[in-house]
Amino acid sequence: MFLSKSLFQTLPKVVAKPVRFWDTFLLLSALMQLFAWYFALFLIGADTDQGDVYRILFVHVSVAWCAFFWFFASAFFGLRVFFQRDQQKAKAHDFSSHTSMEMALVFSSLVLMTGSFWGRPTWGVWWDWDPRLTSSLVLFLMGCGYLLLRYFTPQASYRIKISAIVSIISSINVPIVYYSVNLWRSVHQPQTFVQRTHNASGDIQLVLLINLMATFLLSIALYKVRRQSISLQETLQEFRGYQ
Amino acid sequence: MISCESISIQFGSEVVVENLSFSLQKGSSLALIGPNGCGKTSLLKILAGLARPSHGQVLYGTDTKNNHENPLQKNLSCLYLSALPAFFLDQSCLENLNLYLSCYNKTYHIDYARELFSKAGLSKKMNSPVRTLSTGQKRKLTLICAVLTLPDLLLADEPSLGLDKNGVTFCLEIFNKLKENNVSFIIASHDDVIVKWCSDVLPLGSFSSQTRNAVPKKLMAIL
Amino acid sequence: MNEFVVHSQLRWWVRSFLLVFKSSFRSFWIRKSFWFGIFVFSVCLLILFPFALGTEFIQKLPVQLGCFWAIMEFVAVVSLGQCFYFEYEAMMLDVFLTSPMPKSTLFIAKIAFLTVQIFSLSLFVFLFWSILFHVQAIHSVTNLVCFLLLTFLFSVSSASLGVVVHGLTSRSLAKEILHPILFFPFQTGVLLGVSSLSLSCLGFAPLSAVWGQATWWTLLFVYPTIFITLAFLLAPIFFEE
Amino acid sequence: MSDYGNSAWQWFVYGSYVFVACVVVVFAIYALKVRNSSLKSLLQEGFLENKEDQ
Repeated sequence: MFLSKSLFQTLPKVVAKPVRFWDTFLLLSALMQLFAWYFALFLIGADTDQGDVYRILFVHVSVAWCAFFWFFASAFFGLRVFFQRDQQKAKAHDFSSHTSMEMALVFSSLVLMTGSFWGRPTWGVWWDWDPRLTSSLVLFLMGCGYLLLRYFTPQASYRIKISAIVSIISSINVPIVYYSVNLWRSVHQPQTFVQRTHNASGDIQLVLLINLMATFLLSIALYKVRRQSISLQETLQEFRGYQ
Repeated sequence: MISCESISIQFGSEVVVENLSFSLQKGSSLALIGPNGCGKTSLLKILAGLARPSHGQVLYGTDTKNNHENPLQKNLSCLYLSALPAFFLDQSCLENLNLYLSCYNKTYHIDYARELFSKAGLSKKMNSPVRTLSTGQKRKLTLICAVLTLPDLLLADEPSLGLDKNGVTFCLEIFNKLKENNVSFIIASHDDVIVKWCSDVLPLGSFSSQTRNAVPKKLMAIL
Repeated sequence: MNEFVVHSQLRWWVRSFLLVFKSSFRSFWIRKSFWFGIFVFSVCLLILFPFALGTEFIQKLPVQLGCFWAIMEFVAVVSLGQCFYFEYEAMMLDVFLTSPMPKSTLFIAKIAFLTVQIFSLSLFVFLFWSILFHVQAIHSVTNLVCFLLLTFLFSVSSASLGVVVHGLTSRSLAKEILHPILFFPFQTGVLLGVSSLSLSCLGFAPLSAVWGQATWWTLLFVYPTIFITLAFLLAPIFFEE
Repeated sequence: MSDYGNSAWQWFVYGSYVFVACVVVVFAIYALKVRNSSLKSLLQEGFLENKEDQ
């Protein structure tokens, strides 16, 4: 789809088929996401106490779920890199771990942005030390640490192992941070800010579910396309001798 | 003593050594020769357990029955003399010697060490920091450490680098003394004297194959 | 593994642990200026915070404790900077790794050595901090013991985390940038625990702190054990070529 | 719940949706560009011939 026709013809079948399939999947999930956003923005009524600002909830929560999912997916692939005897498969799992960490990074930056966009009108402050927001900030920092470590290790065989280790340790650290920030907040500032909409009525939950599904499918499509680009790029560099 | 099965060393996609297999009996010595960049040092590092080959495995062990991949399990003590002598530069020669020996859980008699130092011409420098030694003298100090630790396997990378005339004779003398104690050697060297001294020779130049220039079908499927 | 082999293996492990511990102490003792340099750096930080925050603002206990833990964090990162420095400089790592010593002793001994170094530094920082910041909260021995236990736990967890991070980045470039970036996010849990515990330890204890204390202590004990076992398990991988 | 300046809510709501859309689109375009360029150079340098698997 996004590939020039001439280039597409010369590709071997094994590579051409997934490229075409995931391009179409990307388009379809993008359309579905647009539809879900349209649904969230215009088709359901305003909230009783927050007015129309609460609509950011749909995009914020769905992006947050994707961020945490891809983060733990990176740790999962990191584990598989360790238990894989075959060199080629270990390299493939390393590509997946790298891609899912990049996805986690992109989505956690989105969580931070939409979180502050939502905090400004409702609580009058750009940033709030809410356990969820703080742990996604720490997640973002660990993602940057992971990518920098990968970027600064030229040796492929060593890079694969330590990236797997860093992704596993970071996934251990996120619950610790969430738990300790939760505890820390209860000591310092008792909950002054209003909790999120607990009394979510039926149609809000339905729209939220649709949004979650749409964003998740979009992230899967993005993951696969990015996974192809990373594996092709690293194979190319390996065969050019950059290791 | 040590045997490798179809070892291959790869720098990125360039295969430097392709399925090399050899085994070394106790007490024998092997010289690795070949042009620069044919993987002598990386092979030595793999045999020392510092690095891992991209394919194949290295087995340590007196008899082939209970071979182990890791030298430690067979408590086989192997000493790796790298191209650059490794010492704490601020500590004196004796302290470094003690450190080497305590790593290998060996003790030594001070007179024997003094005699070795005087033979190597370092008797004045015994208590001065290693920083004041020249490269040749540092090389002799590594040889003295080797002869005092008496490892089962000695891996030496260019042992005669930077040694003058009587330095080389001192090095051969040390090697002969080690050979009497049934120590096996693997030496990477360009010095003909050392290569002639070793019992057999392994030219590494012939094992490198031209680079694979196509992505294997299996890898493409995973892309 | 009959009993004799296990016993001798254990003795051999402890012997090589002491060997690496002594050797890092000896190379540290020869370059004592490293320790003194870090101490002077911490005194500079001790001056920096009052100048930045204003002297009347640092009378309040939470601010004083915050400054102390921030200074300790930087002292930990700087003293961890030269964690394998002597071995790298002298290329002695290859000798340690090829010798029949178990590889994990190298890292566990380094953790122990760095804990002692960070803890000794924290004692001096604590002394000057209580003088410069007019800290009145340390009025009973139990306060003092609790506070020192907290600094010890902080030193153990930062040392173990630092050694794991150094092992991971042993083959990478730009280590100076990578170490703080990988160190601080993993340290957040400990920092939160230590700061809120020291707050409730020294008397400024709101009601819910008592409940919080038990969980913080478990976090502070669990955290170093995680990273020490990680250093133990990952030892063969760390310095591989 | 006082009125938090709800009059300007459109900025924040539409802003966040547009921001998320832009970031996702930029990331997709970047990934696709990298993939296509590396595919093209892999082909040019002859790494993807249908040779038998070595």
